[in-house]
Amino acid sequence: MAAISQSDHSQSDHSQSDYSEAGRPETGGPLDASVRVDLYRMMVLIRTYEERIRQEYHADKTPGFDIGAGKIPGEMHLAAGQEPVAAGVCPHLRPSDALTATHRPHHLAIAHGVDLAKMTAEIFGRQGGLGHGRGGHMHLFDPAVHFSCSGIVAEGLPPALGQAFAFRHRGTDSVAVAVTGEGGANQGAFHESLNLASLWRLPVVFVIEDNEWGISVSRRASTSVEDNSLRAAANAMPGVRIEDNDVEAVYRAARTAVERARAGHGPSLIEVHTLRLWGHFEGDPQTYRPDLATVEERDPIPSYRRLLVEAGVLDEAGVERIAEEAATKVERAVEFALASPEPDPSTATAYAFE
Amino acid sequence: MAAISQSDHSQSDHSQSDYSEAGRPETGGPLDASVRVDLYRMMVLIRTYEERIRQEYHADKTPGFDIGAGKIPGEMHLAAGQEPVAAGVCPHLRPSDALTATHRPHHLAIAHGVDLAKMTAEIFGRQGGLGHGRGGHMHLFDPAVHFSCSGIVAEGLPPALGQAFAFRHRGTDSVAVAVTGEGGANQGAFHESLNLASLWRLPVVFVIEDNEWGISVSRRASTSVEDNSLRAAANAMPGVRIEDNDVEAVYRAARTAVERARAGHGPSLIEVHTLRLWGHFEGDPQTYRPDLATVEERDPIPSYRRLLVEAGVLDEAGVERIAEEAATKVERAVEFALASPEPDPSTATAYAFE
Amino acid sequence: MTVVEEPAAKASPPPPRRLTMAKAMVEGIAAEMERDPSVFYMGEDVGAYGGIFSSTTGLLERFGPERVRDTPISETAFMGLATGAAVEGMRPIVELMFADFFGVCMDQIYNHMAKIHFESGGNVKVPVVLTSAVGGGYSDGAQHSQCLWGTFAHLPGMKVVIPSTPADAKGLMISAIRDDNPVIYLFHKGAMGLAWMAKTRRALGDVPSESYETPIGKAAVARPGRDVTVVTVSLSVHYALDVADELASEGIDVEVLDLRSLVPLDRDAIVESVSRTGRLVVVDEDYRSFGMSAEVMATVAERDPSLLTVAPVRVAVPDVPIPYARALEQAVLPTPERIRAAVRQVMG
Amino acid sequence: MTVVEEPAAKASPPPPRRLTMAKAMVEGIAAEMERDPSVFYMGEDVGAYGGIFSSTTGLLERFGPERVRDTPISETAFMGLATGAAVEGMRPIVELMFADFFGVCMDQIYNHMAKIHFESGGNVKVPVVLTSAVGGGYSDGAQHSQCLWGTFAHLPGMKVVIPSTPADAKGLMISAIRDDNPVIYLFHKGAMGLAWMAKTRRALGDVPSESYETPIGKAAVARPGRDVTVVTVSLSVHYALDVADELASEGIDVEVLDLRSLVPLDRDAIVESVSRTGRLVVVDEDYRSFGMSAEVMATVAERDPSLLTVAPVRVAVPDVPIPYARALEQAVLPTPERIRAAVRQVMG
Ligand SMILES: Cc1ncc(C[n+]2csc(CCOP(=O)(O)OP(=O)(O)O)c2C)c(N)n1
Ligand SMILES: Cc1ncc(C[n+]2csc(CCOP(=O)(O)OP(=O)(O)O)c2C)c(N)n1
Ligand SMILES: [Mg+2]
Ligand SMILES: [Mg+2]
Repeated sequence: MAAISQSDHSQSDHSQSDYSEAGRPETGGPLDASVRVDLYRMMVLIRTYEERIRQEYHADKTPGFDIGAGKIPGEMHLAAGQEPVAAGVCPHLRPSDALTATHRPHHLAIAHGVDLAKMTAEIFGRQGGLGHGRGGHMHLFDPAVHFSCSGIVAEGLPPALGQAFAFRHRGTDSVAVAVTGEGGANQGAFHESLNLASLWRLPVVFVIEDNEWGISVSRRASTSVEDNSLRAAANAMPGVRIEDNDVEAVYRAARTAVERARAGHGPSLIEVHTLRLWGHFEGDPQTYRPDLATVEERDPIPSYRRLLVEAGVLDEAGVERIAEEAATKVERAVEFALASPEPDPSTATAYAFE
Repeated sequence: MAAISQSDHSQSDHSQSDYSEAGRPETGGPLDASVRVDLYRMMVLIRTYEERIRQEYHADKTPGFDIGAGKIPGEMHLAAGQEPVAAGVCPHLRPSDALTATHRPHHLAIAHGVDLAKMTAEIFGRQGGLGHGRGGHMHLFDPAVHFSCSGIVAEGLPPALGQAFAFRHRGTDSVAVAVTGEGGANQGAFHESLNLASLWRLPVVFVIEDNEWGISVSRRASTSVEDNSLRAAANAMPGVRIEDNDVEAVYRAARTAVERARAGHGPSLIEVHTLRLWGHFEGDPQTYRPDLATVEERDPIPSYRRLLVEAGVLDEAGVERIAEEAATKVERAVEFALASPEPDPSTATAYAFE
Repeated sequence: MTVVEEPAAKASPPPPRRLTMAKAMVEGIAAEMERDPSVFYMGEDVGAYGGIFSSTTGLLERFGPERVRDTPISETAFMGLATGAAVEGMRPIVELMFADFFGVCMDQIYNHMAKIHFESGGNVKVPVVLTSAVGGGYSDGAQHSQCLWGTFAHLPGMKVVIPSTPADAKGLMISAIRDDNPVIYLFHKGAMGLAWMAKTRRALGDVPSESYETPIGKAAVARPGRDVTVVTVSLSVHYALDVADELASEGIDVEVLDLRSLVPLDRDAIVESVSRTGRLVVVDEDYRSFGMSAEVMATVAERDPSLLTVAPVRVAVPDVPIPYARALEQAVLPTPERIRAAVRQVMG
Repeated sequence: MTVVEEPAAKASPPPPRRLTMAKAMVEGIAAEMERDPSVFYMGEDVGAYGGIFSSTTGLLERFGPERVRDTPISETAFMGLATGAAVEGMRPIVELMFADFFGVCMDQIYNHMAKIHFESGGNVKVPVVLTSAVGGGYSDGAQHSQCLWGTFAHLPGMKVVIPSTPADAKGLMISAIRDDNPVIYLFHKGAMGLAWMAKTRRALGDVPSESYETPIGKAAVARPGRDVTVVTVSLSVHYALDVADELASEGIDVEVLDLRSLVPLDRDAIVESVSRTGRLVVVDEDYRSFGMSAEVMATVAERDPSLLTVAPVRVAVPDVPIPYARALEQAVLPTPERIRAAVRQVMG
């Protein structure tokens, strides 16, 4: 089902003899039906969320488009099409595991169990938000599930190393997942993070969301290698690339990588060839994008739905129910956000220091 | 003679089909006698220079050791033991080719033909120096041979890309050689530079001087991979590692890489396992260094001399003559430096802007 | 972003036209690219996209991909590339998409681009123009809203220019490209006249169609006045002028000094104005402490503290990161309201 | 470098002892590592080497390699690692070998370490101590001699402390480690009392052997005086005191204010002193413009410019990179000679 290319030609690190074993992703039989439904459910929840945010974002920016206006001001990077990454990786994580996401963080936040209401309130810039409206959509911090993100490309990775370091130092088996886009894999922070995590055998799973675009710059125009798993090899860790945005393949690869990290065998890298269904940010005309015509048909959700229905794992009623559940959850989160007060301007300088 | 490990498992870049060919270093028969003598001559010149600088540096810092005192103040990083890198790479370069070196730049500067007198005057902080005493030993710039260096680890690499870019833009076949230590290969700038050079197919040759130490931190404690040629593969360019500080192996590998770059086929990487014969900087107690006892016997110069004498390429008279020539050149350079005036303090802010 | 701006004019239309700052900036770049084949532009999304803030709209179409180059997200590599190309005689313009990203490539900027000329004793020239977008006001959060010109101006080796008008955007760009030193050119997103961002009526301005240089290091008296000197730069110039217009009706005559460049800083212009008005307000969208506002005040004080007849006041971003929520962000920015209050305060 | 310093004292010897700043700093670190298992130290050459400037001598032997960690030359990665570990409740001390290298990791410092607490609305704490060596005077050139505290102090979110005495080196270190905010701790190489570097007699000082905190944000009157206020920090405090001693014999009574921290800045102490003396000299080994010297002057001016009975004077590094040759470097540094001339100037 999933085309998985795997790099096993990397040199093994001095002390990491278990490494080529662990890098081999499981490709065995079908997943449990309940797991598959859960994967689907999560993808639907994410998509429902992103659609709703998109709608709220644009609702009051017209006529014209004023980026600073409306209930949700500022840049807005939505993750529609990239659900398989979040849905596939996060089932292997516990609330005690850390996850650091990028400027495009919602799908990962949702799948890792960030408080949806507070997250939404943060995106709406309200006092009840995760950061009391200080952070915004690119700066979501939920310490309850060790979630964070950053608006600086690839610079979210290094802090994940420190979380992993602290987990290990305390003798827990918690892990940290660190996510970047394929564009970010050309940033120095990416290389340094891989090397250090590998060297110190930190319990980190690096995930690259290859949606083929870094804003308007194609992967081909930004990246010298076809396959970032070679960059895992360049830092003596296993790397796999999943070619077709397949949530089950992501799930399997992440299981292997998370288990490896939990067992104390160090980091691995998973690159997923995913899809940016919409623009880089809302308002992006995407005039630079030649693949626009085929984007819709590559949407990973309808195809997975069909697959599950055909496999008899899900029926129409189930599909319906999942959609409704998602709509309800999202509705509640948006209601919470809208009911939360705007922050008081006289507190603008609060939280400068402890 | 040289143990060469070569990475040929990298994926070929989109448009760089010639790449695995070019990465294969030539391993054929012995070099011309004249070339071999030139290699030896250059190594001796460098060593003579470094020994003299070392002597001048310490001459007037006693009693005790005051780093800021004496004819040559400040940090001093000498390259004794690393002569094979400079001597092996630079014969393939022309004055119109660029070379950027590190905080340990003398050997490369000498081999690339930087004006020895002006360079020495710069190290002595004199008005007649390359930078009129403004730069110092880590900041040698000789535009006549496109030489530069930087005291910031690995950050000398990116400017080399721009030199290569300009050369190509003008339609010349000049190349840029960019040097880092093995410690520097863990810096983000290294990764970004490899990717961009590969992507834009710039005429660059990356050279890593693996002397096993980054100050007191061993290669093993800093670097997750055994072989940085994997990092070439991670950026779709050929990479070779030369295991035994062999000037002839460096010469051959550099020929291949420079030719490749001149021909427009893009960058390559050469890692040389070399030797830091002395401390990181002068004054380094090296108490952290377990291999200290065997350092002397790994000195690349006596062994190469023996080899050439045994091969009949060089006789004792030749050895003597080369030593004398070197001593004379160095003596003249030091004389020039000492004769050059100290810069006038009233001009301390000159050269702020054009 | 949503609206694709028309490419800059090609021939010489009847001078002057009213252009946005973005178009004027592009016109300056295009004129120099036309004139000098060693000029090229490089950065993220500067090609087909035309620059996230329309700093390069139409340039790819006009000059082709060799001279208008999209880069990977590798600021250290491409900043260094600019330096190296400049060392070899080219005249790169290199864009850092947001000034906030300086931290991923600051070593290339201030240890290399800025220092090589000095370290080489003047033997190596580095004629780079580093363009970057600054400023907030549209809820882009703590990592995408900063001005940071104080940071750039503090470190030696680069000029720092900051246009506030379309005419200066063009003239300073041309001067920056022709300058043999590295120059940082900071353009405020809110002053670019972008279709998708709120703007004031001052976003459009007359721009001569011929090529011209605006001198680097000369402040402009954006509005002469007798009572108070408001020293500022960038988008805040627009606000200061608005406030000045309003207060004129109350009989307060405000002089607005647009610094236009922080390095070199036109200290004489500051002192001259304050010596006439005796009252100083500094408006600075950068952080308050250890930055531009203090430098302006110090410039007056060290010349003669008695020039100041009342305590000067700064209107700047307090020393906290820039908050996301609109109400909070507006509370920290130097809004017209805060400028007005400051002017009233020094008027006593 | 050449001389291996003795490890810091283990038990409590009879208080106080005369220690170098390096030893006092290590003593502070060791005391906190002993007390709090979540403290660890990380950086380049901080293990077996003991820190290039003896900032960690003896710590590896005492606390082992898990808590005293050599890193690769990957400042971005290990700065971020410190941030992440702090977020999870550890108390990392992370060393940037020279402050001059900030540019390779500034994003981690000022977009992450410094901002996360604010962006999270106070929900995430980042108790990191970032140590770094600053200063010149021994011909280390333009990339290894800077102070840069103005740069750090301009950007919000981190405290900036700068000890000048051994006692403060210990007390500020303990305070910094216990602080729940990220703190930058800058130590001057020339004040560390290193055996291999020229030093003044002030490099040794009394240091209590027990643990104590030196409050962050409180300036110290290093020498009280009636005639002139010299505001300064770090090694320049030593020079200012030397000059004050000399000038005392000429009947000039100099007050020396050691700021000790730039963030928070003890503005009241500055204003209080100047309101007594009426004369201000700011001595700053960082670059002159847009930095500490201006902030100190602006602090007085915006409180009340008439406190300044004569124009204040700054003694700082002119806005050029720091030259290598000894004579040139000495010409740009705030030497005792330049301080003396400045004091004489304000005395008229
Ligand atoms: C260091 C840095 N450079 C540039 C940017 C501007 N920027 C934001 S997102 C982005 C593209 C990121 O591409 P990718 O990593 O592939 O993630 P994607 O947006 O595709 O999810 C860029 C260039 C930034 N935020 N940080
Ligand atoms: C970015 C940066 N970090 C740290 C340093 C301090 N430093 C100077 S040389 C050096 C070690 C470099 O090791 P390597 O790259 O192997 O070169 P070598 O000294 O062995 O020639 C370090 C850490 C620096 N100059 N720049
Ligand atoms: Mg992408
Ligand atoms: Mg080395």
